[in-house]
Amino acid sequence: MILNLFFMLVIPLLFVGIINKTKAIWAGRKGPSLLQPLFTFLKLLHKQEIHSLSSGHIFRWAPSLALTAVFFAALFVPFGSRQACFGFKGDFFLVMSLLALAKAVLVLAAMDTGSSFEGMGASREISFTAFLEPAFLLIIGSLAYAGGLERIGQLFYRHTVNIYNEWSVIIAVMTALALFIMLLVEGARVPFDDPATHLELTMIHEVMVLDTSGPNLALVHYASALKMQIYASLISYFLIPEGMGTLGITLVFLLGSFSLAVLAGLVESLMPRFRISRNLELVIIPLSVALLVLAALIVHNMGGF
Amino acid sequence: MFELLKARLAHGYQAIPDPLRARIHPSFPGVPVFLRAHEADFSAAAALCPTQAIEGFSLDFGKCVFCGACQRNFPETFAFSPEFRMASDSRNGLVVQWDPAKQASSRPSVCPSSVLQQGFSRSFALRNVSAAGCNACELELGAASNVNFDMGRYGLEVVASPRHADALILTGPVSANMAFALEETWLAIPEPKVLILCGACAISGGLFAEEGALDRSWLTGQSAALFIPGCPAHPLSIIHGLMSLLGRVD
Amino acid sequence: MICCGLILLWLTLIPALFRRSALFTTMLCLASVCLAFGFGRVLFSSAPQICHLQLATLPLAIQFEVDALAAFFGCLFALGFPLGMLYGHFYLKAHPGEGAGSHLFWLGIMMISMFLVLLLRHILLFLLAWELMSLASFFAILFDRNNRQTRSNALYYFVMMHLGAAVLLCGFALLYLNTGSFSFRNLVFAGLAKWLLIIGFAFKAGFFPFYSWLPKAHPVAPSHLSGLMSGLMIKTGIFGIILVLFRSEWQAIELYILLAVSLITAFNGVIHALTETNLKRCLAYSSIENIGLIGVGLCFWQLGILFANPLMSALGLAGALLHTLFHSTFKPLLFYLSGNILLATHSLEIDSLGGLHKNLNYTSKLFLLGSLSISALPMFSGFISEFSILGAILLGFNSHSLASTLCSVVAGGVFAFVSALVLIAFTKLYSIVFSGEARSEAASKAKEHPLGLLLSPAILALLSLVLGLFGKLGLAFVSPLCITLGISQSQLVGLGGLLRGISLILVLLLLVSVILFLLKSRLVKHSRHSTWACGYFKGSPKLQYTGMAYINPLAYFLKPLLHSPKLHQEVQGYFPRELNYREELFDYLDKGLIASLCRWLGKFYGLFSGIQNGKTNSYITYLLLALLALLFWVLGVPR
Amino acid sequence: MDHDTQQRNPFIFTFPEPLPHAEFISRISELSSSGYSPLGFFGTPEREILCLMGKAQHVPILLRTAFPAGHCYPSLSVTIPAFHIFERELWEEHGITPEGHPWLKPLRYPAGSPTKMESYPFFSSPSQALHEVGVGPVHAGVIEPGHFRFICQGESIQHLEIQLGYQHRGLAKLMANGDLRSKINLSEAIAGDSAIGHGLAYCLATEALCGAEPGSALKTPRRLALELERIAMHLADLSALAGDIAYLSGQNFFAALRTTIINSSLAICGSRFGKRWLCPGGINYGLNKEQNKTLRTTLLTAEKQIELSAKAMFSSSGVLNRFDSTGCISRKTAQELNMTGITAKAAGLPVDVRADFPAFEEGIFQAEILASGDVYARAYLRYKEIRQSLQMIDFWLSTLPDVKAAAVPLAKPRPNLLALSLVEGWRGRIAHIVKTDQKGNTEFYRIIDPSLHNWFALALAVRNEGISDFPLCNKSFDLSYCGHDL
Repeated sequence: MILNLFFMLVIPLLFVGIINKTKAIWAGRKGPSLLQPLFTFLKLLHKQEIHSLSSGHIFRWAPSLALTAVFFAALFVPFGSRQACFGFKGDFFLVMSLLALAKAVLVLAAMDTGSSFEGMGASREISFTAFLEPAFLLIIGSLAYAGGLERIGQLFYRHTVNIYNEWSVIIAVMTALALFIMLLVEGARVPFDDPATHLELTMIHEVMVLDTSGPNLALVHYASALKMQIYASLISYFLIPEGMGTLGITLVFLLGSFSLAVLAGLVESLMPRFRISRNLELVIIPLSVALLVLAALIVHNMGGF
Repeated sequence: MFELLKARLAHGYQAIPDPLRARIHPSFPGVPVFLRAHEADFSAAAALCPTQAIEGFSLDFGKCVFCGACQRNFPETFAFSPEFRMASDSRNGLVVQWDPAKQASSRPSVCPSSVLQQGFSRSFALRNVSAAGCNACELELGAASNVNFDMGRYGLEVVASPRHADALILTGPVSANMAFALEETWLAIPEPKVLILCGACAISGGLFAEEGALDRSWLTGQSAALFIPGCPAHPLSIIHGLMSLLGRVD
Repeated sequence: MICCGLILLWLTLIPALFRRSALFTTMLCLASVCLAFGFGRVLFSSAPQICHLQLATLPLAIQFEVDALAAFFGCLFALGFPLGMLYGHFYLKAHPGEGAGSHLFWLGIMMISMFLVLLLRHILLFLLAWELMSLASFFAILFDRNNRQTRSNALYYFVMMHLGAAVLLCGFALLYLNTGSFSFRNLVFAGLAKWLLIIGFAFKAGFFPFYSWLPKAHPVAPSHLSGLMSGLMIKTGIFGIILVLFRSEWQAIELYILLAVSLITAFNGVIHALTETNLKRCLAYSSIENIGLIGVGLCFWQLGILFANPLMSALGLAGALLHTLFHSTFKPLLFYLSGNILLATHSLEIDSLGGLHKNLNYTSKLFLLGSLSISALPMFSGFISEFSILGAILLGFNSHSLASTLCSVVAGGVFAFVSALVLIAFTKLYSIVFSGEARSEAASKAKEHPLGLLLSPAILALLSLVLGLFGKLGLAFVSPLCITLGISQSQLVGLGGLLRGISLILVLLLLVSVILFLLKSRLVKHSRHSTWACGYFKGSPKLQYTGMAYINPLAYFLKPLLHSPKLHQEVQGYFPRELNYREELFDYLDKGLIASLCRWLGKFYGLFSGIQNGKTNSYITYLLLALLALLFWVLGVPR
Repeated sequence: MDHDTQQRNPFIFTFPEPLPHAEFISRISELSSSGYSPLGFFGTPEREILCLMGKAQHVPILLRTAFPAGHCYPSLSVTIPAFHIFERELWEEHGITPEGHPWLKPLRYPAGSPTKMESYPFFSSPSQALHEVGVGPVHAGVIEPGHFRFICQGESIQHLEIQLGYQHRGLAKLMANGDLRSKINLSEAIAGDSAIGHGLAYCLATEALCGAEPGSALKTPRRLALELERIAMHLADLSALAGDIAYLSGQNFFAALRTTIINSSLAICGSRFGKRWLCPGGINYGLNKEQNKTLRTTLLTAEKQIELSAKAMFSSSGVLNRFDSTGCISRKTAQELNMTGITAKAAGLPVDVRADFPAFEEGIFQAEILASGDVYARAYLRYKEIRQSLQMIDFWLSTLPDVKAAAVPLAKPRPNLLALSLVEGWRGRIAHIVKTDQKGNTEFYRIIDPSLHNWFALALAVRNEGISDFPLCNKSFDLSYCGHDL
């Protein structure tokens, strides 16, 4: 429990730091320190806020609610210990909806400023959900299909990758792939979005918060980092064989998360981003992968092959 | 993919090890130095100077465009030391005086800003406003965050939105048509914030000082926290100036 | 109790005739209180109550049967009517239409008939009440009767309802032929009859091929009426469907068909809600989508029974009923508020609104609550029901027949897709209508309304917030009905525990976020300045995203499913003169199928127009022919 | 052409007789129908309209007429779109109305102009479904100011209109008053990113007027400086293009390469932009043997790395996906709008001052061109030009003796002459037009930056593109704001 909370507070910003460091190394520069996102976060807390004259109340409270929603979603996901803080059978829908809630209020806040930039970002960001939510549900579905409807943490933790059982491998590999793509999309990373770009017209997540300033901005940054980390932990819990000690779990979890960060960094280093018009088509990939997994499992269970 | 790897290997590690203590090519015109107080040379140079930077025994390198005319014509009086640490926190700090006592000329200096308390030293976000700059300073400011100078390593970054910024770094001699946008941008930056002038044009109007198409009225009302001279200001000067503003230069 | 309630309801017609709206409303409230109590008692004592009513004039004894099912919906209506009328009272004041005179009367009739539909178990009387309901609502819709659009749409509604009624009639007729009894209190529907009945009720509920009347009727109806209709009246359809489902045997394949229809309904509804540009029509389509979700829940209820999976059926039914309950809170809410917007700006085209959160402060806040609830976000009511339905779906993943697994998978995918699209649709709706700056003169001049027009929306919003935070309450309301419909207590208890846990977490969430917000606003200084516009001089309302633009990335995918004639003129040459872009996304069913159907019918009847040619001799010829035919027939009959 | 006209770039003209306005117009039309394109078209303080028509390998033709009666005349742009920007200029500066001009809007809002910037008459659409996006003048990146007003349908651009003038510094006026020979610093500040290009154009014009002729020993370093600038800025553009599509490798590789190139320019003249390298009459900084050697080795090593990086970038499918057939410009458009430089050459229009109006006699130059006219073409053409320039420089360095800083002394400019100097800057054709009065003082100084013609083409290139591809298209043009606004 304590461990979970601790990691929830520490890891997400570090995760972003590692991604940036990886990019810097590929670029052949020194690059910002691993803790740079943390420094920026702290600095933003020292700033004042400016609220747009066109905006109403939503703009003011949205970031707090968004962060809290993501945070509570994260409470259902194990961060380094065997159990998540909360959990009940079928809690994934709550997690899913909490993430949706966070996204929805941020989108509403963006639209609240009445600027076409924010509108652009909001419409791009919200469009992703249409395909990510079914994908997430089907991933959970396939895991539930394999191992029974369980707590979300358990679903992933319970699924031990047994190399002698090709089905478990199939699930693990493909589901991990799907989740990793979702991580890139939800975290607004290349190739779907470019957090480093300085062009309003091409941004997605950044342009949504173009008007957000000071602590509000800090909260949004942290929320999006935490959201990314949720996916990262889910993936890394695949690698944890059952019956491992808490220490081992923690180690594997940290290792998994950080290597995912490095992986994300490498993707950003090697890939240019897609055209925005193509983005949605490619966001369907996780959905189709999830469907594939499910199909494979069903066929298998029905005694096919 | 294979070409990419080959290119990456050839690319190697490009970042300058320590931008604050880097050595720069001797031909770089940095802080002006008087070798002697020679009446005739000074007056002749004053006549040559395209921006009237030289008057009396002083050279205002907030005005100087580093054309090198004085140096070329009077090499035994004027010299430009290859010294890029030339930013100052006061306008007067940019005026090199002849000090009869030491028989040498003064040096600019920056003391850490009081506006920016803790928290800013490790993370500092800039919002550039190019107001009729000739795009040289803009390019150099961009270069400051490129792979070689890499000011990102210190947590200095240029951000897209003024809402995310801590400082407005102005380049160019504020044309009348840009005056509104400049002020608007300044108002869009949340407190605490500082104003930084980068390049001779921004500091003094440079070559365009007396042109009617400019409107520097807003600027005169403001008190800038940092002046980075140069035409254009060298990336190293920019980085060093910012770092000393943040109190991270010992 | 119920009887006196009904009698009071009858009495309300008197003030209605004399256009005494206030008196009408108060009496209605009284009546509803009685009815609510009566139905509540029945519901929670869960002992069916039967009261005979012997009328000398009629040869048959009118029999009111109040079982749990009727009681449940009775309670919904008894709660919904007074709120609707409370709003309607002030709405009529603010917006007097030509039809105001008879309007109240027809409203009264409509309400009575809706109760009767619930109570009557005698085929003929039931059909009578059903017919009365359609008729009354038709006349009530004809409020702005001078408006041509209103007339044609109302007529469309009337026709559709009668198609439905016809199918229903056939169904009941078949039933009568099979059983020989006019009462369907406790007989099992079977064979073709049950399908006919399902279809008949589907017309009212607005299931897939039969929904096209909603998006026509709602926009032209006065807002309180459209609220009542889509909040409550279509629920009579659900009532009927539950009745049929409960009273008949179902094969798996039949249920799969129903499931498919429900999913299509939901999906089709939401994509139109997403692309609609008219506020009320958008809400109408979202009603269709909600009906679809309820249908899904019901299907899984039956599937659960079929596969002997009690938890699945429990979650399915509870989910469906909860959604029925919630939908009749937030949908009227949204319709009433759209009425407020209409009154304030005289427009429902969302791309011409905007920035209303300044002028219509309370309306905007309530609308926000409504939108969040309908988007099934945690802390708001929609979430609870969808949670339960989705639980049922997921249980289906692990069932043992391939077919049901596949169905559940498809259902799950579509369900998630639909709920995501709803989220998009309603964020769009709120932010285009209320956020940013006004896009039109009218929108910028809008004035907030008196308390009256905000009262019942406020109550409904509060209701849906409370129900969302404390799902247990909703469950407590539906569980008696669940039990009478054959759900075991234990399952419900389990669900209840779950909901209690969830509401605990949600309340915690709310607290934390509020604390965080207060802390921040206490500690952080803030100033206000115009939105960052890249330092350009002044913003123009044109510099804002439009609804069409907001959904543009998705519209690209949905285009194939929509009927979208491009009315588009691109810029020409180096120095263009003009640029006009209009894009409307129509409903294939409406603009495609039904329109062409009408054309064909027109053609068909056209064939006979020659018969009536106004010549006397030709009429005499017809007569002779008829007589001859008769003669032959008579002779032809064997002795 | 009379004998007093210098036959070679920089060109010197004595004033021809002013034509009647009608004939002036008709001459222009027939010239442009015979393949001439306008090099300059503007009003003078002497209340005359001058027009310079140029054609490859031909001596440009100077036409002259008095301001039309009633300050209005039938617009040329209706038939010859190439004139639309010039006529807007004329309208704004001298209030002469070209009747029927399809796009008569303020250009750069000079000091004291009656029109207000905030009330620019944007093209707009009544349709409710369309929204507008206004970007600038303060852009998200570190870029010069300009305002872009898009009319979009969702993500796709229906129309773009560009409002400039924010950079207006009254530079042309400053160039005109005072001694012509002391304007080198100012000319380098016309567009800091092409200091050499504009500086050289200024030097050529001035020397021509002063009748001075720097020896060929001084010419080669100048050409070298020009090509060095071309290489550096093309590398900067390739880097920025890669950056716009988040192609980290290309972005950093090319940025590093640019640094090495401009640092070698710093090693010579002390400025990374080659400022203060040139001076009217010669050069301020020489190139001795070991400077020559170091520069040569630097460029050779750079060349290898450029090869590698470019290969990697232009073979990456992701990059090609973004570049290919984005922001297309047809050859026809390029010709009709009198486009110059990379953008025109990438559309298959072989316009290059180095080939058409050679200022330096030795050597035959062949301009690189590509046909497709999209972002890919503009990017790849930059790479090809870099290679070309590198080869030229290498050749010159190999033959170059030890060059000392030197300058021929400049006499006072000769009176009553008009000088036209053309330089192929890295952006395209730079034209400087200077006129001296009876006393040999500057009467007016016109600067025509390639951007002046090409900005409008950018607006056309992005029609019906995704709005998120605009920055990419913009960067692939990489036009100068201050060069346009002056």
